[in-house]
Amino acid sequence: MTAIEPAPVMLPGQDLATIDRAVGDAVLRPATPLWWWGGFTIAVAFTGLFILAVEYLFIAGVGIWGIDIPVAWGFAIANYVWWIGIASGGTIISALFYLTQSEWRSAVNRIAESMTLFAAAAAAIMPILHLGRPSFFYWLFPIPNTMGLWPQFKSPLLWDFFAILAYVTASVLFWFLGLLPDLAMVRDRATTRGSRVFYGIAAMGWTGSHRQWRLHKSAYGLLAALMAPLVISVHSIVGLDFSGGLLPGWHSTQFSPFFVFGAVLSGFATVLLLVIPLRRLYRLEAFITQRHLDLLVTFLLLCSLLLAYSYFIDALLPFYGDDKFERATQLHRFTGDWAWSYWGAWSLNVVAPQILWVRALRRDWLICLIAFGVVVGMWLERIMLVASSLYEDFLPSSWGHYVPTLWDWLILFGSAGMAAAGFFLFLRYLPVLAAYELKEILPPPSRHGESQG
Amino acid sequence: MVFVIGWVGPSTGWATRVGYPVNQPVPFSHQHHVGGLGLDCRFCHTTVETSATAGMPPTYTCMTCHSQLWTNADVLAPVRASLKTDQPIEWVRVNQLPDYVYFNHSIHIAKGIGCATCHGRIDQMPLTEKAASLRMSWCVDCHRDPRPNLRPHDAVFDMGWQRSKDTPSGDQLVAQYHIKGAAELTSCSVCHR
Amino acid sequence: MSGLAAEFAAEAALVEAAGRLRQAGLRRIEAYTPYPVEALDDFLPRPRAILPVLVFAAGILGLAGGFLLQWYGAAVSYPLDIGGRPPASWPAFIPIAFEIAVLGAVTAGFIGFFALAGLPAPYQPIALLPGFERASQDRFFLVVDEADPRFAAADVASILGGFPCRVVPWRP
Amino acid sequence: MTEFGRRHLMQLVAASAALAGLSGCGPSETPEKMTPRVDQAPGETAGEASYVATAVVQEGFATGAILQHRMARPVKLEGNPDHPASLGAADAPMQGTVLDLYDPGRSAAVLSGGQIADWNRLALALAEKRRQWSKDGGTGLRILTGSISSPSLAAQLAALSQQYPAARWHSWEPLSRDNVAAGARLAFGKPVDALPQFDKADIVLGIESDAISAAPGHLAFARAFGARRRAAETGSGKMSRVYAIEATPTLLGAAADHRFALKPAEIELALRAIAAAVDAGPAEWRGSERPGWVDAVARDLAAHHGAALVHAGPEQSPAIHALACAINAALGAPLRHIEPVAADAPGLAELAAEMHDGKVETLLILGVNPAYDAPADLGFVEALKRVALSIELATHVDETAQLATFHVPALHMFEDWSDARAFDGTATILQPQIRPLVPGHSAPAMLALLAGTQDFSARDLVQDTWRQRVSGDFAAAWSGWLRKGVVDNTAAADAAVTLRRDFATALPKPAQTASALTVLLRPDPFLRDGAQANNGWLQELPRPFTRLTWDNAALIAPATAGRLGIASEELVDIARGGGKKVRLAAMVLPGQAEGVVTLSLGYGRRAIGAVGEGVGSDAGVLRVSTAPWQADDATLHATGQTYPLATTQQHQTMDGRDIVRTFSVDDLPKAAAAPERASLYPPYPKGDNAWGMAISLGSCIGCGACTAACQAENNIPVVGREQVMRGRAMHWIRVDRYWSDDVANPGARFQPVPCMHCEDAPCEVVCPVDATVHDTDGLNVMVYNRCVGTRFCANNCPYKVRRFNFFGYSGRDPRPAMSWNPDVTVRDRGVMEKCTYCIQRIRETKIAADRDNRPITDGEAKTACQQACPTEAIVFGDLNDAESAVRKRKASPLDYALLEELNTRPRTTYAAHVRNPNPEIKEG
Repeated sequence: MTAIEPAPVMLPGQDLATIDRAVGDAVLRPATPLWWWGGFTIAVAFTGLFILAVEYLFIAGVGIWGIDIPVAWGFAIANYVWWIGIASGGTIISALFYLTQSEWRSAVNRIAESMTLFAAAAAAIMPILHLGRPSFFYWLFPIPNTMGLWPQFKSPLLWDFFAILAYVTASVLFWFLGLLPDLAMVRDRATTRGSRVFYGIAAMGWTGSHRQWRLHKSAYGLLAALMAPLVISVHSIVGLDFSGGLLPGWHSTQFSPFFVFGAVLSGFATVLLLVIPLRRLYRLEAFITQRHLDLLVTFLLLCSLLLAYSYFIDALLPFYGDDKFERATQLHRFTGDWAWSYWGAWSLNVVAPQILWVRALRRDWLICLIAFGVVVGMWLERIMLVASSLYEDFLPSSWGHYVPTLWDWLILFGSAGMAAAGFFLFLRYLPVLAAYELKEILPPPSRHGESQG
Repeated sequence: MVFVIGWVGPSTGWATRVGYPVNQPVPFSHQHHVGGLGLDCRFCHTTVETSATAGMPPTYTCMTCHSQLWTNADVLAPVRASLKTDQPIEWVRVNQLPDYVYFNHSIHIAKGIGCATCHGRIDQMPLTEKAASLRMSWCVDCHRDPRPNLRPHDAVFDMGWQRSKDTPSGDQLVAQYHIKGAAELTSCSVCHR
Repeated sequence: MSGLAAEFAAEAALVEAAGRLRQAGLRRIEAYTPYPVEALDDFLPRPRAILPVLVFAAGILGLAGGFLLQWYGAAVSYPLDIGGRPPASWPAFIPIAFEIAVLGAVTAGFIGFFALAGLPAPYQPIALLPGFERASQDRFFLVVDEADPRFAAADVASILGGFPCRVVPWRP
Repeated sequence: MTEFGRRHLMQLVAASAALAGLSGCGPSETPEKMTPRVDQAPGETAGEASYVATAVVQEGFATGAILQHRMARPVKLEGNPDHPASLGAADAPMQGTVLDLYDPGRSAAVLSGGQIADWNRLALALAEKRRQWSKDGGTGLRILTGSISSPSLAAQLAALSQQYPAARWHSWEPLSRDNVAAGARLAFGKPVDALPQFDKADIVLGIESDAISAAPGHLAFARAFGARRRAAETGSGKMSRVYAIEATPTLLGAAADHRFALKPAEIELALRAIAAAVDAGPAEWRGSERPGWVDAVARDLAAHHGAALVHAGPEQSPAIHALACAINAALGAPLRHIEPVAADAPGLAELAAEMHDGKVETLLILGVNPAYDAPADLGFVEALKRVALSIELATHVDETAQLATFHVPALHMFEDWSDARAFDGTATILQPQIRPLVPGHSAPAMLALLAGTQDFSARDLVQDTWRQRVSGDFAAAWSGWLRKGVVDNTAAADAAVTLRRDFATALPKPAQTASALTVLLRPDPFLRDGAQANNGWLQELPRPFTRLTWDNAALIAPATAGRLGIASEELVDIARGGGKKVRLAAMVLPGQAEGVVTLSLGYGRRAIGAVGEGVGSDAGVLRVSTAPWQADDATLHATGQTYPLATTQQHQTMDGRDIVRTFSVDDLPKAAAAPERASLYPPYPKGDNAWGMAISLGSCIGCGACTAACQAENNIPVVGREQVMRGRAMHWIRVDRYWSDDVANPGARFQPVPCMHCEDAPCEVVCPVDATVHDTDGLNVMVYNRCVGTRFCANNCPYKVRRFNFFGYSGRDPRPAMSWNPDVTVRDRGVMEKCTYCIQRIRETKIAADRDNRPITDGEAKTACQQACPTEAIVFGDLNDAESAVRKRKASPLDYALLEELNTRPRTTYAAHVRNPNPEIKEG
């Protein structure tokens, strides 16, 4: 761990009531803060753009994008991998650190999981948009049909389809399970009839009886234990989407771990990017303390180094082996059309974060900046992997170029807007911290409400 | 129950149009011409043994008889009009395959598949209707194991033909016709190009 | 159930009280707390943990089903020559089988939880207990069922009287 | 409540699945109609193809063709194996004629002054004229046609000149071979056509020769040429050695073992030196400072007396042709000399002069377009204004149509009776393939109108012309000619030629033009003179060397470009002297001679139709009647602007990769038992046939006929310039062109790349929906209707042969529905497609064979590319058949699989390129 004498996970002076006030009232307060409206409006605007772009895509076809032969994959795939990567970071925080029983997790897991949810949703749309004939995407389901045909189970794309299916479903269930007791808390604090009904239904009649708690703990533990391997598998399979192919620069045995490292890195970065402003806006400094930031930063650095290792191996192996195509592709990555994306990934994902080793520099704004850099850098890495292997492969005669169009960019930013809009709704209408878990980690003496009287 | 609709629905007659007679410019009755008069299929569908398509009779074929019979029946007005104006009669397709499916009549006839196997008891249809779903799964069923549907050559055009104990067995016919194995017959390229 | 309910302000007292009631031989006790209190496990009735079994079973089922599905589809129902690869190549079936297994297990865990916890059930009689809305926030409730053979209102009341809590008889 | 909750959830899940099941499975939309004929047409079977012989006439010469008909409409043109000019092959422009037939841009109405006019107005006007001509013998009547080899048309013209002695017939062929005739006159004192016999030629010297690319009979020449280039590979006979001297790349130059890029002026000097060396000219011709190779080449030629020949392209000066004749004479070259096939007539210059002088009152323009392609100095457009009544017959409302008094829509050559002769004189009867699609008229009909013939019938005309030429049963002979597509023994007899004694002295002194920049004006490989500019197939067919589509460019040698500081895609202005300038993009092309810029004719059409108008720029404005092929006093100015060119190949060399293998004929690889490649996968149960293809790189000349044939056969849509630039061309078989790394004098290597039909296909494994799989014949089949468009297969194809419908290209394609091949699915938006080895032809053959329980004979199933290939470089067949041609080809030690280290086990393999260099020559 980084800290010499670790900052506390929760600042002193908290008790059950203060937690409820901090978490519950944020949801129930009648007035919606201005910053929320501002952010939400922008997000919705971008969602509008997204819908527009998708409409036109369905009308005109994928030809509106920059893709061509040889670069038949473009933004849609890069966005997909990018989003799913961001999502998995959230799951790691909530699931993996639950299993390791890290107390600090309790303050950030709800934010992380929700982020996961909307990122995964954004990711899940991309492959469908990517299809030449999106209306037939359901042919990937192994359902009985009038053609008597089945999907092709040996295709990495189909593996991926099942992975994303499992992952999105599981994430929703896991998220809701954790939300349940807090929904009950909000229900019981609710004053207006509307919110009573809404949260009443949402809480599904949770009473907090010891029996329920026991079941809840066991169920939550089991799901967490399943989510952890699931998220690893999902991104490993995403890696196989590429290494399943024989293209130089794709056909690599290390892609699965490589992709997971990157995924977790982008996940941590995104969580930081969300947590730092939120603790201010929601006055959550007491619960999300410097300790959390330190830990998140530490993991960010860890992943960044792991990724550096992958980048290094990826760049080294072609020259270690004797595959001339691999070598050529690697050189294209260094110097070709898309070299900027390659070096961008290096500098934003590997070089820049290292600044944060200096604890003195861990200012919120700098952390945010670097985290944002990582998020961008990871997207660069994805598009680099997609484009730079495709536009120059085996036969020089069929080498080509890849120039994204306006519609490519609209899809990218639009999807971000859509995910953001969802996240804003979560911020407004659902408890942003796992209140019951915070109560659990209160020091025993302060595990009480206001004294009676 | 929605599952049931989702999965059974496509196979219902409503979806496949099996058993739904189609309105034609001339209410031509196979029942009368085939069942009643005992015309052979090939009298009108002349290319069924040689070509991919069975062939639709030109107006002249109708007129071989109807220049003598029912010369002023109202139902035949379109036929006479066709001859007069030299405009073809536009029949409505009953057994419609998608454009990306390439069905060849001649090979099925050559390999001993009876007309009735796919077109049903045409000789009992006052108005022609679809007799089989023509779904891919339906085609593939027979391509996997054609034996139950194989007939001796002389029975191919026989509407009412039934297997009897002295008909050669499916396996014998497969051998006789040199019919290829399921793997080859269920290759995509057999029907799709 | 109905009987005596006690409302505590702090976890410690609740746990202690539960302990005393248990000593007094009372079995049918239920606690309502804003967060899981593991200490209560020793004093309160413990249902047998079938959820893990359920989840495990579902997982295995998913795994087997996944393999079966793929094997049947690729090798039995419509075997096709895919790039010269054998139709039933089990290594290629692993990822999907695994995903189906996990999906099955997670869903089973989720549904299993609600089923065993008797949820969703919007009507909870206990919620009628005055002040119970704080059970999910900063109050701790202990309810002793009068159906308990050892239940005697006076004794229970006296035991609970020894703690900083508000005791109320409770009928739904 | 809770119950509802659960059930509701279930229903949501179910509903989505249900939708999945339902969608697209309801009752089919509007049912199709079936329209049988009223009366059955003879010899027509619904659902089966029928084949009718005819010929395609290009620049006056006939090439035999067979049209594949579906329900009595032609959908595909194939070469006629019985025709000497085709031998079964068909070049791209020929195949394009089918698309021309269906061109929606065809003119369909008589026009006068741009307005739709009544045919009777024209008829009356001519009736008036006829009365006058019958008095004055046709004074002021002029007829302008292209080069004509049609006996019946010639007869008609002869009859007309009988009727109107004062009338004159002129002929104008923008791509004339006048220089060839002039050269022959210089050498032999009379014009003759010389037909090279490459099958007998051990040594070939091409002077910017078009013998295998465009000359009349080039398909036949290419066949013989290719056979000799393949000799080493088949082990049959001796491989020929080819030299090329040229200023701009030609296909023969690309195939040459030694290629020397010289400026036009230097070419004549070199040839004089060679002539002298082989005793075909005075010794002083040898010149003092000549490159070393000249003597070596001369020695090689001389050493192969009777088996060495020289062939020069039609754009070369008469002097060069004369020299070629002399050298050939000296070498006893394997040539056939025959009387000129095309009828001779005064040219356009004389006509223009008369028009300027106002001597022309009535001008009938038949199927030529001088307003577009007449040399600038003739001022034809102004001259035409001085003609009282000008009538133009053309298939499109072209540049001339807009100036002529009357424009008459012409019938396509497949729409009426006619006849024409091939390069060797062999005649063919052109029979109508389809009832006219537009209310048009034919050239004979127009001439008949002049003559005042009542109820004229082209059929009668042609029959009458030929009736005199047969003794005995004409009807039988006639039907025989029609069936065969050839009129028996009409080939021209040999013409005896002797070299003029005064030949050497009569030869004009070589022009000593020391110009910094010479502009060559050359026909476009596919558009030729631009008459087919409205043809999307030809516009989008990549040019052999530039891989350029939808544009012409100023082709400049790297060195010259460097000197002038010009880069590719930079717009330049090129002018002749002070004359009109043409603006077009520069393109740096290896193989160009230093200081030489080549421009393609046939572009910049101002009027022809939506497809062709404004494509490229009209280099024709630089032509003058005295020097139609070349401008020595040319100037070039960079404009500083750039203009993107739609090329289909971005990278021009092999980067040292093992792609096109090349061997010298002296050290060929030894036949070695190829080790069976190891594979983890168990062998698959295979069907009766195992289809495979072998492509001989040694005999591929890069003409692009295969690509054109594939496009026509497989309903491949035209995507347009903008989409080609975005890397979305749809051709299923592309011809890659690599420059060998020798920068100084690079050789071009052509490599046709169709789908390899890999046995362990990488594309199939990654498809999630079984849309591309193997069938039991080992074909890698693409099931369009199953494709959802993930495009992973395209990524994973190492050969990049897969094409994707990024838009609904087929829907955008202007060609009418009736012109598509009904045997091939027209692909929809969002699906992948690729070469299928012409699965439709394979299935047709298999079904036919299976129907009568017989095995398939070798060559029964031909792919379209194989069928069209002039050099038989492509061979396709059943690998299970030990006797099949493809098996024999693959047995050659030169046979190799592209990228075989990937172990994809392609069914398509290549025979390495073999060169036969002259050890005495180092350079070139």
